[in-house]
Amino acid sequence: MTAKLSARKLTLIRGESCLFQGLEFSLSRGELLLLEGQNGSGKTSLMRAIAGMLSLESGEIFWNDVPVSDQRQEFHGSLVWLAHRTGLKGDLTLVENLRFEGALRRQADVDPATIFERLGIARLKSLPLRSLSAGQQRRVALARMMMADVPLWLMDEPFTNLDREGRQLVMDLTEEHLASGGMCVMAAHQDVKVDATVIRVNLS
Amino acid sequence: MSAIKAGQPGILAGLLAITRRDLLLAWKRPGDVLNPLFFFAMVCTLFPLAVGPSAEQLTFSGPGVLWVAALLSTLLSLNSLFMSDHEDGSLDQLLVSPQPLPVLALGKTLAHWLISGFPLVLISPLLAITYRMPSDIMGVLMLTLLLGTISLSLLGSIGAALTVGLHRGTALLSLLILPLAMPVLLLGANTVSLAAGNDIYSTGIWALGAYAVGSISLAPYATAAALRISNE
Amino acid sequence: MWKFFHQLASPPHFYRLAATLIPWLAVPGVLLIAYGAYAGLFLVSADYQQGDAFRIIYVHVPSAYLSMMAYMMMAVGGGIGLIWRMKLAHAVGAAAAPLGAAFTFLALVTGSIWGRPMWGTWWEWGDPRMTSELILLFLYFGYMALRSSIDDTAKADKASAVLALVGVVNVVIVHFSVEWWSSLHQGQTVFKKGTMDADMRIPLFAMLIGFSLIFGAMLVSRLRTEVLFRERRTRWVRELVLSPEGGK
Amino acid sequence: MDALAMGNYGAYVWSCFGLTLIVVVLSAWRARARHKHVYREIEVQIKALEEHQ
Repeated sequence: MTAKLSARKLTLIRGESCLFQGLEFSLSRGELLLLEGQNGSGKTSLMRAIAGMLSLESGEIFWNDVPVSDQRQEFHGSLVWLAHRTGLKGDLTLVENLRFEGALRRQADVDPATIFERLGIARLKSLPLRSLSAGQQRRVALARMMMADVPLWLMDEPFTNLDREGRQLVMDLTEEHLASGGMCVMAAHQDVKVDATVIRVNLS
Repeated sequence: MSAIKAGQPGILAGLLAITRRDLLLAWKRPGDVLNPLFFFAMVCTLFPLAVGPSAEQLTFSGPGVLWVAALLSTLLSLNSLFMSDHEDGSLDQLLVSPQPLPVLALGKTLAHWLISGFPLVLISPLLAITYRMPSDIMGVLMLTLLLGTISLSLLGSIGAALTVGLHRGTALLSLLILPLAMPVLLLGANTVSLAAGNDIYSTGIWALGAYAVGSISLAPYATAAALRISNE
Repeated sequence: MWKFFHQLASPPHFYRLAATLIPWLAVPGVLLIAYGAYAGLFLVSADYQQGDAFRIIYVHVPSAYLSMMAYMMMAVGGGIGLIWRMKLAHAVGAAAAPLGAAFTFLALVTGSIWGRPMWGTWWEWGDPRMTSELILLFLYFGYMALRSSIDDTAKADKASAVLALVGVVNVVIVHFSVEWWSSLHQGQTVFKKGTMDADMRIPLFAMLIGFSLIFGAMLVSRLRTEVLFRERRTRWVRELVLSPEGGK
Repeated sequence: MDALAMGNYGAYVWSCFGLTLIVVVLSAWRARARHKHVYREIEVQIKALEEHQ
């Protein structure tokens, strides 16, 4: 079974304005869906709609050709979401935060230490997150994403708060994930150079 | 097609994980735990100051005052149930987690009860003594408060979920939850009064127990639905 | 049949239908109430226990009945709205709440006025129905407060629907717990059921039906306003407003 | 006159009926007024938009 994320005739209305109408896309393993558009064009809303947190005016999102609304839990078990806000607890340490995540979602069979090492956060392990910089917190969120054993990565503006090295790291990680048969949906307003099939959706 | 792939943590693991996380968070901020307790004690102190120290009157109104104070202090602490999760984006993460949302809501409410309702049950005999309530009804008092605060936390979690992210949340939460909580107050306080008057009080205990069971099995679904709506 | 409902749920159809429906509800309603009030006040002979004060039931009972009906409608409307995503059903809740609160208020005040000569007090906590009715009023306040504090209509609809559904379960529990509570404190007996003569009952039925019809007329009228407001950006409203005959 | 006095209960009965009448009429009037208000608001908005174009 090849995993696949597709959307048919999505229309989303927020408040008074129609963000998009009749939007369609289809994403298979190894492909990157890049959402482009200015701020406020509905990238985050589309991401939230894919994650099942916004109700669509009309249309349907499919995971493996089954509507997501019929299999919400299975679908959520196949994705991890790197949101604008990290969604990590500032009072807890890196390890405590990630241990909690591990109890919710299936974890990949990798040693966390190597991931921390690669992200450059290994030495921050026992500090509460609120004492970390915004960039370091972002890296913790990346660690959570890498540790989950899921095919679909939803990444909302993954480059914010990261330096050039960090941005390159995100692109490398994305590339590796795609190469190993994963899928990515990414919202970004900067150009993304990734060696993979890129499907572009412009929301402006 | 298997519903959930092998290796996916089970429901119980999710429930325990979120309960543990919230307890850990409370441990790191003990003020959040102590405030409702102080509030409870203070409301109980206000009453004798207002109506005078007559022993007769205090014994008579003790159950009612303790119960009203317990209700108000639970309400006070409920406001923060989902607030910090909403602010730092954790709520979003919970909503997209593969664990069923009602289970997570139940886990959060359980943690909330353990840090606000349960200590209140434990210190209630101390306050009851100051009200000169007979010592043989302490058991009934604690049992009704135990069952009642569970129900109140669960009911309140629905209100907290409905008002999360709203500006006027606190006042609104009280307005939504107080009428819903009235049966619990009525059952609890009157059962203790009956016990104090050496009447048969088992009906009240059974009713409170039924209410608690009912709210454990139904309230998490309403809370989950409300969370999805509020977080759209 | 299904087609009829489908058309009813379509906003422009409903808007047009509602305008013709209102007088058909209101006129018979007013006539029935006029008859019921006249008969209740003058034709029916006084009750042998309560004297003429019993005539208050001709306004109290219909108000109390509608106060509960309106809450049921909010809950059912909310449930339908949540399950089948029918927007008109959500609008029913928005339209019914203020009306329900008004009738609950009436039931409380008329009950209290009745209680003054009967019990010698304006308010009797021992009466389970009065207490339940008071809690019902608070439930209405909560519902309306929640609705008005959420700006997004779709979100307000769904949140208040959840509250109405939780509340309707609670109303039942309130009823039984208050009954138990008042039995502990030897509550006063209220309007006894089944002791009415037929000639006393007929005006009461007329009042009940008349009140329901008037309530229906007001509900449809409020619903029409809700529909118009919610659809204000649509083409049919634009055409309606710009058309030479306009709308009322 | 006796019919209006209703024993000693006249004041209670009449105030109930009167109050009910007032509340029902007020509710009906408010429903109508709200409709007019909403309609006018929408009308002004739409016509302003129309002239603008």
